[in-house]
Formats: sequence, structure tokens, C-alpha cells
Amino acid sequence: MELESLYQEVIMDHNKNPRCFHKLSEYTHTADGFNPLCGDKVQVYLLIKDNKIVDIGFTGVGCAISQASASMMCQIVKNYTIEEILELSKIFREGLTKDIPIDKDIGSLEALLSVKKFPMRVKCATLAWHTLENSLKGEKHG
Amino acid sequence: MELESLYQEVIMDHNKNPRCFHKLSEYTHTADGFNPLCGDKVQVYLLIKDNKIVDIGFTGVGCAISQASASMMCQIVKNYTIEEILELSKIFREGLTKDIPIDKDIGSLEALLSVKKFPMRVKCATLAWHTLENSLKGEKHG
Amino acid sequence: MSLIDIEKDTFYHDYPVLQRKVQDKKLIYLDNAATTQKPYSVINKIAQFYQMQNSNIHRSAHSLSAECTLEYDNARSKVAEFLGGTLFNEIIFTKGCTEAINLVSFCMEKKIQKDDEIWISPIEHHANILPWQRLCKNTGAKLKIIPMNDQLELEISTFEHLITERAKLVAVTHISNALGVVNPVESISRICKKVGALLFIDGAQAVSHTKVNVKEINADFYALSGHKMFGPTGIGVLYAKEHLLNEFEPYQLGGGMIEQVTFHESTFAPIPYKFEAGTPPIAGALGLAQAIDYISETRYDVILQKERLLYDAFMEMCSRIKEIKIYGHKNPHHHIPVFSFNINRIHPHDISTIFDSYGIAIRSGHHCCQPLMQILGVPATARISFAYYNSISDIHIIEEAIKKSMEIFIK
Amino acid sequence: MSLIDIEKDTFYHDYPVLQRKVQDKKLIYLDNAATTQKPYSVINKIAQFYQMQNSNIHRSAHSLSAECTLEYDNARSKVAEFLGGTLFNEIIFTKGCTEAINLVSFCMEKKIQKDDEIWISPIEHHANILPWQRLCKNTGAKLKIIPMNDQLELEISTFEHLITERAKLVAVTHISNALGVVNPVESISRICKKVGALLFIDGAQAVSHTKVNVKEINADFYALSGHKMFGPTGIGVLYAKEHLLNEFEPYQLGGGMIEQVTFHESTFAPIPYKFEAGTPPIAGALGLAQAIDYISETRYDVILQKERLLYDAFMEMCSRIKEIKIYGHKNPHHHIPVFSFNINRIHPHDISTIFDSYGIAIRSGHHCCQPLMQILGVPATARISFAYYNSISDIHIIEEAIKKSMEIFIK
Ligand SMILES: Cc1ncc(COP(=O)(O)O)c(C=O)c1O
Ligand SMILES: Cc1ncc(COP(=O)(O)O)c(C=O)c1O
Repeated sequence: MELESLYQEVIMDHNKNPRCFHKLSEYTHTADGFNPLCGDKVQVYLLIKDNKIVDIGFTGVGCAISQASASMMCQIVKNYTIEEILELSKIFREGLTKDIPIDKDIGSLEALLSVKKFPMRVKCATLAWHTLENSLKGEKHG
Repeated sequence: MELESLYQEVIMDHNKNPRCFHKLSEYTHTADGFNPLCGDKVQVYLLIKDNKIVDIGFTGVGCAISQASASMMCQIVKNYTIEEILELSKIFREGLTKDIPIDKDIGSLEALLSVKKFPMRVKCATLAWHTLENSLKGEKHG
Repeated sequence: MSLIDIEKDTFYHDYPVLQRKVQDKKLIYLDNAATTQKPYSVINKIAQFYQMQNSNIHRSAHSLSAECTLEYDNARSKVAEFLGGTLFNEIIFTKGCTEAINLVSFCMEKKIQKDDEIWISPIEHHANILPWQRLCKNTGAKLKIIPMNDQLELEISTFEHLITERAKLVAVTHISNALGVVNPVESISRICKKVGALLFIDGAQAVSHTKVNVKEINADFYALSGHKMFGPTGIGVLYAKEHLLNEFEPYQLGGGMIEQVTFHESTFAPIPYKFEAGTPPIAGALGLAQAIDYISETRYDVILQKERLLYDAFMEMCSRIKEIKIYGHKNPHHHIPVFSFNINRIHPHDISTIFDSYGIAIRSGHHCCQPLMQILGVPATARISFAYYNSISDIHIIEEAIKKSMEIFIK
Repeated sequence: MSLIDIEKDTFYHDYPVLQRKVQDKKLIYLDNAATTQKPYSVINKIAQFYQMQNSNIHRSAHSLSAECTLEYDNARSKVAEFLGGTLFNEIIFTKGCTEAINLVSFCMEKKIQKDDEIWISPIEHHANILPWQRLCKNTGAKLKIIPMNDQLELEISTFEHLITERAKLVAVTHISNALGVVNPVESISRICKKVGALLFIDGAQAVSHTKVNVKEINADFYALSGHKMFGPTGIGVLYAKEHLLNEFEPYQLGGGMIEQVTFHESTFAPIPYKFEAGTPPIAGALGLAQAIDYISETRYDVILQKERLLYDAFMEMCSRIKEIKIYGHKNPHHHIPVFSFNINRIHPHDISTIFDSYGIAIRSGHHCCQPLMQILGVPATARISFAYYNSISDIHIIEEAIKKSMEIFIK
């Protein structure tokens, strides 16, 4: 049943025990994400040094998918360069919205691709990534 | 054919040679009538003495039905009392809009009842009468 | 119709959508507060209009246009009668309830001054908040909120003490789309009259559930949407008292609402036309009139009885599930079967997705009531909104879906 | 499609209304400028939506709502492509052309100051006069009129000399509903750009006759109505350049166009949603998209060729009747087959009634162009407005009706 693929073990785990769920005491980039249609909110905090993510955290409220997606994102991008993050974000988001198979390894994010079968939930899965991208566009801070 | 009953002799005659088609030099009551949907216009002038119509005239532009109706109205109401006019107006207008036969003699106005079969033209036939009624409601003038 | 007929529960036969499947399951449509389904008669009426009569109204002398003009006028008369016997002139067709509210808030601007007050309730839909907020911003008036008790019902007696003659308008919903609570509009009306405030009632949610009589309520304005009362999208109604419409300047300008136009100035047609600029949603108006016929044939007493059965069955089911929290509904007799709820800490979106896998369509989110969500202290709720055509037997499937949600999330 | 196919002249098969009778005669519908007929595919689309999918958009996570949201988005994309490949965000659904003009005139108020100028043409529809008149009244700007020559075509070179940088907006119709004249919108656009004025084009009459590309025209705004392009009533479109929509404050307020709402203040969703408060005319938008598909299948080159045949046949017939006076149309290549005319001194209403007795639907009146009527020096005209689906053989019956009019009135 497709419901089971959406709410699979790894996603439920991240939802229950979100990793990096905190505001960073020291950060260089941040942004707020909001989905006005459903009320999901996320704040992303980044500490970037020498073009690399040294630390990352998030806070917010939202559904299992948006929370798990934010948590998994934070876990995976640590130590990535900005370019690597942007590329991964693009691949992941296209994987959820376009009808072409992904040929890159996206690691644990693979689990989230089941969201594709639930079109109204795709925005839940991409909210954290949009917010991350926005934070990188914004003024440096801190 | 119904068209022939609409554009019958007497109506065409009034349209071609409208009676009383002039502004009165002396009048006690007047009103402007206008149908914004089609642009028909009529002005009615009355000279009333001792509750009786001593003289009446009209000017305006409009279709054959509205012109003929105004002309026939002017011809018929001369020497009527205000009460008689209002009653005739009511009978005539109801004859055009309601599904009940008229039991009073309305004289030459009978010819105009054929307009009933052309619902979009009823307003053409009643415009002059509405204007006449309005003139009686208005302030005395002259 | 007897109770036995109502229990036979076959109203859904009138609704083609309700015969379809989603996710390989029979559709159980419980998002009626967002929009209701349309019976065959309404759908057929719209198709028939386009197939047999379509023409513009008012403007032409040919037969087709005469037919349409007559039907359009009849639709207005039907709405006037439906709302309790108002005047023909007091019924304005709009594109929806939202436009009706915007129209009034625009026209009221000339009547409102600095330090006047406009009162709304805390449970209003955004459509009945934002236009008044803007009106206050533009005029310097104050937006005041009617107090609410912890049963989530309006505190009418406190309101009566708070309101003063500075209040120029009170805008409240007849029935809440989020909580299903029926506001005491008669009492509110009485209070309004006492201080000389106009009363605007948002009837979007009321007309599919209960007979409305704007004259008995003595409302100055009443707004509704066709699509929420078994009619088409893109049509709504504003009822407003004749003298108010006469005083107001027109809202939108264009064809059909003028008397004489020159480049220098224009004069306007009498009401109701003054407020209907441009080609109206003709098919929408005829479809709405057909929906009114449909409701009359079905009868409100039947709708009420059926909804009470649904109400009781749903509440009975919920009473067996301690994890479910329903907002409000302490007093069933002030409520229709529209329920905002949460299940433990499961997010409403997840509930909605799980329900969907059972074929059950419910809504999750803020229901266009963000201020109410702030008061409830939640970002969102799940909402089940019944219509009289929903089946009592579907409540078992709702129960299954609730249990599945708990199984996935609370194990 | 070859010319031979076009001469076969069977397009009317697509339109159910055209199969019906009025006054016991086959309906000959020549009131297409008031509203066009709808092909089966459009009518079926609307019925199908209500039968199979009906649900509100955007707001719910369930499958039905997901389907509708996707279709509604696709409809917007289709309009964007249809108008020449604009951005998705630049297309706002309205209830009609009139609302689109009112929206822009409302939003422009913040950009217009005393002694600024707004230019319109003398042949505008009331919908494209009154909103600008009000805007001028509210701001102290001046309403200026583009000069017209005695062939009833705009004097573009004089206009170019007259307009200055005080002009902030030029609002003209693409094609006149009263005269059938096609305005040189590209030249007007060039002149606007020279003085820095925004260009608003009223496209209500254009889209059923000719391919429109707003980007090639470089229009800042373009407005149209669904019901005048083989689509449903109650739906229209405003195209506006993205940066303008972003600068504008919202027009109507309500659900679906907000970001965050508290009782104290509200923030708004990004475009296009910022301009679509409330439940939109969903079925209308899908019907309009279907009409666009229909036009694409039929092809504009076919429509143009067919309309040219109708044009020539009609003009040829009129050339034999000296009593008929057609306004304008000195240069056929600047015109579509939409003709305002008078027959001697017969009043247009009488013409229209006589035509109706032949089953021919035409319009008589001021065509919502009172200022133009004042220029023509007549209270009204009769108007025949062809669509490509009209039959060339019907022109004989028009001739009969004209002769009958003369027989009755000029004997
Ligand atoms: C040129 C023109 N502009 C605007 C309009 C107004 O369109 P609608 O009535 O569909 O809003 C019309 C149609 O009557 C028109 O012909
Ligand atoms: C209480 C209430 N008011 C107003 C509205 C707005 O109605 P519409 O979106 O049809 O304009 C709604 C529906 O969403 C509603 O539930």
C-alpha cells in the first residue's frame, strides 16, 4: 500500500526524533519558510565557513513529511560546499516534481521520493530545501 | 403573421405623423423619460387646469412603437381628469404585462396590445405612459 | 418525508460525483464546507442553458436574449424569495461571497469615519476579516473583536455591554466554517439595532444547512456563495436593504449599470443593475436558481433531520476514541455537523493524507481562519464537514481511518 | 484546412444552439459581439467537471482537490501560452473583462497624480471608459480622447503629436465591438513606450477573431472575457506584466490570497494568487481552457479566411441596397465582419424585431458605446456581428429581412 511507503520507518523516525532541531547559537545564514496554504513553518540556520557548511539547525512546526524532510536535509548537508548543496537541492526537488528518474545517488533522501505519489504533499517535502536555498541568497548574518 | 399585427396601419400612421409632437409653450407639468437599454427618449408636457388636461404635447426619439404609443396617448388623454388618466395608464400597462384580458374599453390603444407578443418591446410601448405618470408626480411648473 | 425515508439515506443518488472512486475506494466526500457537490438537475440546467439558450441579457431585442433576460430576472426573484421574501432590487449577483463582502466594504468607506468601530467575531473566515481590516486602515476606524467563551461560542451578553454607538457595522458569520457553530444572529441583530450599527452576515456556510430569513433576522446585508449550496462556482449573492443600495455609489463600473455616459460624466442605472457591471455570470445565476429549486424540493426539515442523525452518529463514534479532540461542540444544539479536530499530536496534513487513502476527502489547514487557529493555539486542524447527502454508514470508514492514523503515528 | 473545406461551411455543427429554432425559423445568430456560442466540447467540459471532479482548489490535501488544483493551474498555463507565452504569474482569472478593467483602474490609483493624463479612444465600450473616468475623478488626472478621422479610424499620427509625458496610461480596445475596426495596437504601443505611458488593451472582441500576442504588442495589460471567445460566462482574464502586479496592492481581499493574517494586519500571497480572493470560478476557468483548445484545433487562419468570406459576401449584398448605411468600414482590411448600420430612418429596434421574425438575432442600441453614438449623431444603430461559424448562405436571409424592413417602413 502506498501509504506505507509514505510513512516508512526512516521518515517516521526523523519525524519523531528530528535531528538538528535547534536554533544555532552562532550562524551566518538564516531564512524563514512558510506554506500559507497549510501553515507549515520552518526556520533554517547555517554556519558557513570557507564556503562549507560547518553547522546547521532548524526549528518549526509542520507535518511529518515537512519535519522529516528538514531533519534529513540537515543531516545530509553537513560539510557540503554551497555548490554541492544547491546541486543536491535541485536534484531532489526535480526528483519530486519531474517525470524523469534520478541518476545521482541522493542517499537517504531516496526515502522521501515516495512523496511524489502524493502531489499535494510535495510542497511539504520541499519546504525545508526552498528555505535553505533562500537562506543562501540572503544577506550574510551574524 | 405577428409582425403585421405589430406594425399595423394605425401604428405606422402615428409613427409617421405623430400627433401633438411639440413642446407646449405653456405647461404645468413635464417629465423626461429614458430607456437606457435602448436609448429611447421622450419628454411629455401637460397643461392642466381644474384637474383636467387642457393641452398635451411630446417630443423625443425612439422606435416606431415608442413614438406611436406617445402619439396615441396624447390624442386620447386630452380632456381627461388626472384620475381618469391614471386609471387608463394602469389598465393599459397591465394589459401589456399581465396575463389577464382587459374588460374596459381602451379605444384606439387596443392596437398597441399586439406588442404583448414581443416582450422586449413592451417597454417601448409603456415609456410615454410612465413619463406621463412621472410628470403628474412632479412639482407643478410654469 | 418520514424519518424512515431519511434513514434510507439515498440522497447521494442525486449527485454524480458521489458515484466515483478515488484511490480505488468509493469517494466519501466530507469537505462540504469548502464546496458542496452539485445534483444532476443543477449540472443539467447549466448544460441546457449553453445548449439551447445561450445569449447575452438585457441588451438585445431578439428572442434568445429575451428568453435569457427573463430567466435571469426569474433567478433573481427566486433568490429574493429564498432569503425570506426580499425585494427583487435588494438582490445583487456577485461572483461569490468574497466579492459580496468586498463590495460592501468598498461602499461603506464613505460612511465610516475615524474612531468609528467595526466589530467582527474571532471565528471569521479571512473573507470576513480582511476587507474590514482594510476599511479600518483607510478610514481610521477601529476593528473590534466580539468576545468568545471557552466553549468557543460568542459571549453575547458581554458583547452587549461592550458595544457603543461608535459601532457602525457588525460583521459576523451565520455559521462558522471551522467550528460548525451557529451564531445567535437574532440576538446580535437586536444589539446592533440598539446602538444603530448595521449588521452584515456572512451566510456562506448557512444556506446549505438551514432556512434563512433575512427579514426575520433584520439583517442589513447577507452574503452567500452558490458553490456552497449545491450550485455552481463563480456566482454569489449580496442581499442588502434597498435604501442602503440606493445610497451607495457603484462598486465596479461598465456596461449594463449606466444610464447616460459622456466622456465627462456618467449617471447610473437604478438598483440592482447599478451593482452589476459587465456581463454577469448568467449560467451561474440560472444554476443557482436551480439549486434553490432543488433545496425546496428536498426540504430543509429533511436536511436538518438527516444532519442531526449524522451529527449524533459521528459524536457517538468519537466518544469511543479518547485521542480525538474536537474543538467546540459542547452544546450540540448550537452546531451543525462540521467538526475541527486533532488526533493526539498527529499533524492534520498527515491525517488528511491517511483519510484520502480510504477515499475520504477532508480538509486540513487553517480553513482561512488563521486568527481562530491562533486562539486555539494550533497551526492547523483537520476538518470533517458533512452535508445532508453523506451516508451514516460512512462513519464506520471514518473510524477505520482514524484508527489507521493512530496505528501509523502512535505505536 | 483548405479553402474548399472552409467553403463547406459546416462549423456550426459544433454548436448545439445553432441547431435550434426561434420564431419557427432556423436560428441565425448574429449577435456574436454580445456573446459567442459555445461548442459541445466546452459545454461537456463544464458538465464533466461538476459530474466527476468538483472540489475546491488549493486548500485541501485530498485527491479530488489535488486533481482540481492541477486542472486549474493548467488552465492558467494554457491562457499564458495562448496570449503569446506570458508567465504563469502574469495571468489573473477574473469574472470577466469588466472586472479586469476595474481591477487595474483600482490598483492604478496609487500611481496617478493630479494633472496626469489617461488617454482612451472615442470608440471605447463603457467598460473601458467609466473606470478611467472614476480614476480621473479620484486623482485629479485628465481623461483625454485619441482623435478619430471621418472614416472612423484612429488618427495615430495626430495622437503621436498630442501625447506627452504627462500621459500615464493609454486604454484602448483592440477591436471595436460597435464598428468592427481593428485598432493599430502596435503603433499605439510604440507611442506609449516613447512617452513612458502604460498600455491597457481591452481584448474582449479580439480573441475570437484573431491571434493575440501580448508580448509582440508589448502591452502592459490585456483583458478579455471567456464568454466572448466560445467559453463560459463568469470568467475573464487579466494579463499584466509581472512587475506591475508585484507593485500593485491587492484588489479584493479574502481567502486564498493571504500569507499571514492576524486581527491587526495581514500579508499577502505572491502573484497571481494575490489577485484572486475567494473561491474562483473554477468551472469557468476549465471551460475557458477548453475553449482555447477548441480554437487551437480550429485554427485562427481558418477563422480569418472564413470571416473574410462572410465579410465580402455581406458587403456585396449591402452594395445592392442603397438605403443601408454602414458606419466605418471604408477600409475592409482594418475590419472584422462586425457592422453597425441603419436603414433609412427605420429605428434599429424595429429592424431588430423584424430580423427576429426571420430567426435572425441581431442587436440594436448603443452597444455600450454612448459616446460613439453621440459622435455618429444617432441614438442607436443596428449591429450584425458575425462569428466564423455563421453560414454564408444565411446572408440571403439577412437580405430578405432588410427588404421586409423597407417594405414595412418605406412604402
Ligand atoms: C470591447 C468590449 N470591452 C469590454 C466588454 C465587457 O465585457 P464583459 O461584459 O464580458 O465584462 C465588452 C463586451 O460587452 C466589449 O465588447
Ligand atoms: C464562512 C465563510 N465565509 C466566506 C467564504 C468565502 O466564500 P467564497 O470563497 O465562495 O467567496 C467561505 C468559504 O470559503 C466561508 O466558509
